[in-house]
Amino acid sequence: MMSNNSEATLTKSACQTEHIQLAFNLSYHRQDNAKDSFSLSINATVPAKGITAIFGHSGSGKTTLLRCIAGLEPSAKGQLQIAGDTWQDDNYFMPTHKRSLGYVFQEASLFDHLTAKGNLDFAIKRADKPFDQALYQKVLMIMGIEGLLSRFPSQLSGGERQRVAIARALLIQPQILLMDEPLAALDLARKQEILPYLEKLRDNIDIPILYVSHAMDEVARLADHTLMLEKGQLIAQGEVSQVFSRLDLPGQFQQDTGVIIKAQVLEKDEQWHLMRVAFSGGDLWLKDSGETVSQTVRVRVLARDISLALSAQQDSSILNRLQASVIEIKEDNNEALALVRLQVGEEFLLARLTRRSLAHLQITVGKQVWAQVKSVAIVY
Amino acid sequence: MMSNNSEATLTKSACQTEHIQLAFNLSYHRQDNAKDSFSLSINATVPAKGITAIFGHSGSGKTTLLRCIAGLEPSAKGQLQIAGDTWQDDNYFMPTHKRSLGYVFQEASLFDHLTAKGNLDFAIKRADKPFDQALYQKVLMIMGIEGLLSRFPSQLSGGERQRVAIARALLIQPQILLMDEPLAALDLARKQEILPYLEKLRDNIDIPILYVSHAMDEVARLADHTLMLEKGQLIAQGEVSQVFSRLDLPGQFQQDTGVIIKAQVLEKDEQWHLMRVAFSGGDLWLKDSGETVSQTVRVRVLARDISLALSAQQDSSILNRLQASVIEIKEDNNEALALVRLQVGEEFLLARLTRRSLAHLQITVGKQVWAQVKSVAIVY
Amino acid sequence: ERITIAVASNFTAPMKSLVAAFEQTSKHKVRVAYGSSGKFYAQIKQGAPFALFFSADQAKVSALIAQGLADEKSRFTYAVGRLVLWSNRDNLFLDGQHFLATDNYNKLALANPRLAPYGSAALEVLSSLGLLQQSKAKWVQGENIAQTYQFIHSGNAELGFVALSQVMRTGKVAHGSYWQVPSQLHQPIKQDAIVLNSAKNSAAAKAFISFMHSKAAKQIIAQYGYEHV
Amino acid sequence: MFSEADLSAIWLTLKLATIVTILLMIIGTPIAWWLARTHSPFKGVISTLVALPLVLPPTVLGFYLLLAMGPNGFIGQFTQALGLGTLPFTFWGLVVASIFYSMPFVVQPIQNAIESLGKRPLEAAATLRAGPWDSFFNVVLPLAKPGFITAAILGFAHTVGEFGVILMIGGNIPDETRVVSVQIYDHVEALDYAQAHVLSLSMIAFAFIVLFSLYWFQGKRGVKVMKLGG
Amino acid sequence: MFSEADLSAIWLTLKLATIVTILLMIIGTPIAWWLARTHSPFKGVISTLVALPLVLPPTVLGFYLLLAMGPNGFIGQFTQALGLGTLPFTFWGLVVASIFYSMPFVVQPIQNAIESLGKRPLEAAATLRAGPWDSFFNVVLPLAKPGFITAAILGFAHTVGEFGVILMIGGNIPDETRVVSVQIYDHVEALDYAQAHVLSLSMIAFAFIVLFSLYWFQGKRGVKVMKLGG
Ligand SMILES: Nc1ncnc2c1ncn2[C@@H]1O[C@H](COP(=O)(O)OP(=O)(O)OP(=O)(O)O)[C@@H](O)[C@H]1O
Ligand SMILES: Nc1ncnc2c1ncn2[C@@H]1O[C@H](COP(=O)(O)OP(=O)(O)OP(=O)(O)O)[C@@H](O)[C@H]1O
Ligand code: MOO
Ligand SMILES: [Mg+2]
Ligand SMILES: [Mg+2]
Repeated sequence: MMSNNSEATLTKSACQTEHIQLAFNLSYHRQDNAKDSFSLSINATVPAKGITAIFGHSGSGKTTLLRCIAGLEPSAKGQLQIAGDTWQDDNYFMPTHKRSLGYVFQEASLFDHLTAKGNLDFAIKRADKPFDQALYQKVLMIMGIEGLLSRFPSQLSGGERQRVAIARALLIQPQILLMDEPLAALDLARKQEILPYLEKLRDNIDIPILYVSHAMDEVARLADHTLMLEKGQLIAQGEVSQVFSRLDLPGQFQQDTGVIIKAQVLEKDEQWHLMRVAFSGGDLWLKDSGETVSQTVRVRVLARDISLALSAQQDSSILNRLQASVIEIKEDNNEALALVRLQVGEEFLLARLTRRSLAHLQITVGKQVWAQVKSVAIVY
Repeated sequence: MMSNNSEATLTKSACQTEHIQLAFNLSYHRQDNAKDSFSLSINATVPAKGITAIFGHSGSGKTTLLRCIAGLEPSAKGQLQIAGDTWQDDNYFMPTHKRSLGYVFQEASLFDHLTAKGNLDFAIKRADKPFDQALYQKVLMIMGIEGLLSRFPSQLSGGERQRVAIARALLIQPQILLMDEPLAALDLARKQEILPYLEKLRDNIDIPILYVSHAMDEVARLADHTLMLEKGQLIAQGEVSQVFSRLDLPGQFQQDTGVIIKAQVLEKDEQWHLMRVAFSGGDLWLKDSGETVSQTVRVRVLARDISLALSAQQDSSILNRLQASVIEIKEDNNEALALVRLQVGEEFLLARLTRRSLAHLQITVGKQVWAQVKSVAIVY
Repeated sequence: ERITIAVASNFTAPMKSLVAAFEQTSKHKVRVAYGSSGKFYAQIKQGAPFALFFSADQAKVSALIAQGLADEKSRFTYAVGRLVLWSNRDNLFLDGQHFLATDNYNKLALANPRLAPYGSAALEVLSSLGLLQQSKAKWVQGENIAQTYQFIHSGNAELGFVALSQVMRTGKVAHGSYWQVPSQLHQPIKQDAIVLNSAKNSAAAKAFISFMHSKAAKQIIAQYGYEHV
Repeated sequence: MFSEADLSAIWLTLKLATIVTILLMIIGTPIAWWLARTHSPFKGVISTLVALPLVLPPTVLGFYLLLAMGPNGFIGQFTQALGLGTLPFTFWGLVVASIFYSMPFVVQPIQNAIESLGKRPLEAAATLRAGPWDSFFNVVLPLAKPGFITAAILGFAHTVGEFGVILMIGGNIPDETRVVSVQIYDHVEALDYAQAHVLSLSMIAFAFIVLFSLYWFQGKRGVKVMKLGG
Repeated sequence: MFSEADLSAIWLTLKLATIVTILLMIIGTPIAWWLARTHSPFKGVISTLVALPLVLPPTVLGFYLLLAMGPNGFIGQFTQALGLGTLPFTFWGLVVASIFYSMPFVVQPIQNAIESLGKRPLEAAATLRAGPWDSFFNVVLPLAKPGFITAAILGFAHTVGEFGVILMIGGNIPDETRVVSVQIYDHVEALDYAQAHVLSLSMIAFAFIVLFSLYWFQGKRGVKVMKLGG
């Protein structure tokens, strides 16, 4: 766990406005081919706290957007206000090195002439806040790079390089973190060590993180807010739970469609290492991951993990059953499937079912059903 | 679909032995720090056909192994026989450019002085087989790079670069493909376009593919065989279905534990776009993805997608229920969970349940249960 | 007082002895810059800080006078060069005129006639002997007389016209074959010196010039193979 | 404007510089390649030897080359043994001397350019079935192009501007060894400043045009992307 | 072994080459930087002007510098207006002339090295709060080190080996402008070959030691990894 000390250090105490305003216009034209051009045009407001996920197809402009925010695209016209500071507007362009940000590039960006340690020290020396030994140790440990400090980048594996780069961006102790697919090169086990740390960051310091990822599970776990890009345009934005429970999203994220629900820990079952959480729609059992009673947690329920039943079954291994009413049915992109939006209490769930099952169970809008959720399917 | 034409071109007709023998020893020592060293020591036989997945933590030696096979680590001592040809032994070292292989590097490797098209042409000119227009068009389409051909690498996004690199490796039409996390930089939608193509490759040409990935779903979907590395050593190898149905695997792949089952298409339900496939354990309904009746398919069943019930429930949206008997129960790494190994016909399934459910349903070894599988959870 | 003087490079060796001798008896100091006369002309025009100029010929001195950079009255001839036909190889020839006529050699070295007085003297000799056209194909030209000497000394040119001062050591020609060119075959190679305007009133310059006219100086000059007037 | 002698000198200079540049690229490239890639303990010594001519004043270098290439020098003995006679006072003598003289200016930029490529492009080329020559011409050459161009410019220019060495071993033979630099020098020494100016200005103009078109061309070829905000 | 005049020439040469190299690095680096990064239409012209001195024979360059720095030349007018007098025949005249003369040898390697870095390291540095100077000294300089070292070697060596320009501008004045190259030339002219050999050999030995230790040091500093099979 991060020491209180380092958390304190990372906490920005100055009062600040609540949002990041960003509005950018940028075009790439190729001289020799007028048709082959890309333009980014984004106008968005994201919370100046927590993690904002940036989604989109390959080539949709995610990296370009982060570069604009970092001031690395000087030809981008636009406005940018971060927590009350103006970084860019029609008349002003703050150079990158004056912007208090940490950037994890999509591709290798370590300095080849410095060892891993040299790269970290580069950040520490220029950090916005004084060196914090506890933070340093913590970051090294989480990233699992203590043993690599004396190596040069050419002596590191792909994932090791990326971990050093993440550590470097953290040690600059910035006001905003821009992360371009930071975990893409990492294996699941390593991801599962780093993700909780990013969660801690999100929860304990009030700097915003813009996080490009195409791994839905990362995003669902980490992000509060999301921007979805398509061909340089914003096609959706908002709270993660809202955006992902919309049925009209582009098909790209089908497999991962689901909702995020905030709930409160009610009780812990020491014997089975489970805990029960409550939200307006009822209770859910999930793995006990160390939270304390009455703490608020976020649980993710994937559409594919929900099955519907007309009665409450007792002799199944499925622990969680919620009473729900069907409020919307939408044909899925796949012609065999349908998405069903359910109301449980004040929250919504999404369920993906075969159309045959829908027909078989005669599920229609307004019908009362039991939503069965495999507890193991709840991510967090 | 790939035209028959190009499939034929890719088919290697020469007779060949069935396996790839590889045995490598390599050490990196750092002069200034004797303790900080890495050594790879691998001795394995993998089929000279189909996809072999290479797994392991970041820094476990996956990239180093591929480099040894490609002849890019001249200091590696070892033996290497690919389909009857000796590429390396104690007395002989075939230089990389004589080895008929395609390599997708983990990091950017496009030639900066050539456009995307120039990069592809580089491969085409030197390909082991004559240019095949149909293959070319096919590869461009699958990788979605038709519109990018005139751009230089610096004008491409991260994912776009990777797609061009994959296309380039395919167009060399090699005897073996080495792919180092080829899809890590791609979003799900793009992955889902490329994966079926790789499957086609696997099924239609008899060249082996060594595929480094940490995405379990990719591997489960694609690979027949797997090598698992840990600190430069081989810790497990074998058929994917065997390796992954073992309960004693390191914890790293928990979330994705599951089995792969070969089954045959029995009937198609045109109305609901479903199809029924049969294997020794029974029938399963799944999305119709265009296969023809009596074709053999591979279905993946994740442990997390299986719930157990003591009776066959009829009013649930879960389509698939298989009668199974419990043959092994193992506590999972997570203390709330357990893994159950089930026999269905001659195949095995894995189910991950909470320990409480196990106790509640009084599931013990030998007990007969119903395994409920959400049809939508079947990957392929 | 210390003065700096410019001296044609063919006169380097004798000038070193002359300055040494001068400084033994005088309280004045002389710094010497050696170089080609053409370069010194250009430099003096650009205000080079030289008190005296010892040219390799008379032309540059005349040009300086014409430019008003020196006083005609101070002009004097400090040495007259002697031309020899010389080869690095012993017993190649005794009678140079005859040997030249045989055309039995690979290269004939001479100083560039446009630049060096020894070169134009060599040209005169060849034309007096009627060998100008015949020998032309075998010429190699040095930019100055020292370079011409190197061509021959290194054996790259079998023979050539150099200054007597170059092949003479302590009054005798040290080695190789040589033929002293009869002086009627060319105009005398007069090397003139002049006081530059900037040193008109320099005591050191006056002292050095009067030393140059002294017997001791003339003896040194003669030792190095120059005639004096 | 130009005398016949001037024209002949100009022609000779261009011929010399062109031949020397071509030979330098052919000889210098493998040396640079070796120096860029080797871990041999001799690397330091070879680097030093290549760079050494730099430090010697051209006239001194020329002086020693005159001795070495003369009938008693070791190069002279060698060329005589080959039945080529001796090199001084011949065009090919100038070529050989210029190669020594300008070698460091060619080797160093190429070496740096190759070193800065890293090994990735070569590895990628090898996996694409490109053998060493193929990789060299189709990957290394184009990627390290600025280095090669700099090498060629420095080599060519240095040869055109060469003077001391040529003076020493050329013998100022019209049509054979009297290059422009010597010709200008002669004009200056002979106080024929007008003719010197004409020749120098032409040389500057020529150099300007050549260099400028080269840089311009290089600029054109590079990837140009217009970026426009808005 | 060395006469007093020799020693004075050696000292003068080292002083000149050191000062010139330092100034060249200071002046050449920003020019190289600008040339490497700019998209300005003047890039071609400036590149050409920088490279131009290359093509001129040193004595010719020296001749024109002499005219320009003389009392009626434009540089001369300028220095006189500043009350500095004229530069020819002074040590600082040599410095100025050598800077013109050796500039291309410094600018080109640095420019190439910077160009081949690409923009990523600079972008990364900027996101790590490194301003332009900071980036330059802590990122560009170490990463482009081989280019800077080559530039310094070529600049230093070229100045040590310089002869024609110095002879023209300097006027061969003992202790003031008579550097080693001129001193050797004088020995040769005076037919004092023995002394010329001594001085030349020392110069070669010195150059060898300096270059060798430089290359050796450079090799040491580089990342060395032992790879052992087995
Ligand atoms: N040149 C080198 N010198 C020293 N150690 C090296 C060198 N190259 C790689 N290593 C080390 O060897 C180990 C294996 O590296 P490798 O690149 O094969 O890992 P990997 O399994 O591909 O990891 P990743 O998933 O992060 O890409 C790592 O610990 C790495 O630090
Ligand atoms: N310098 C450039 N010139 C022209 N086009 C460019 C340039 N840089 C990027 N592009 C184009 O702009 C688009 C957006 O690129 P960007 O890198 O932002 O994509 P991305 O969303 O980050 O994709 P990925 O997930 O593949 O990294 C792409 O189509 C790319 O080809
Ligand atoms: O001293 Mo001269 O003028 O070079 O022969
Ligand atoms: Mg990107
Ligand atoms: Mg790797």
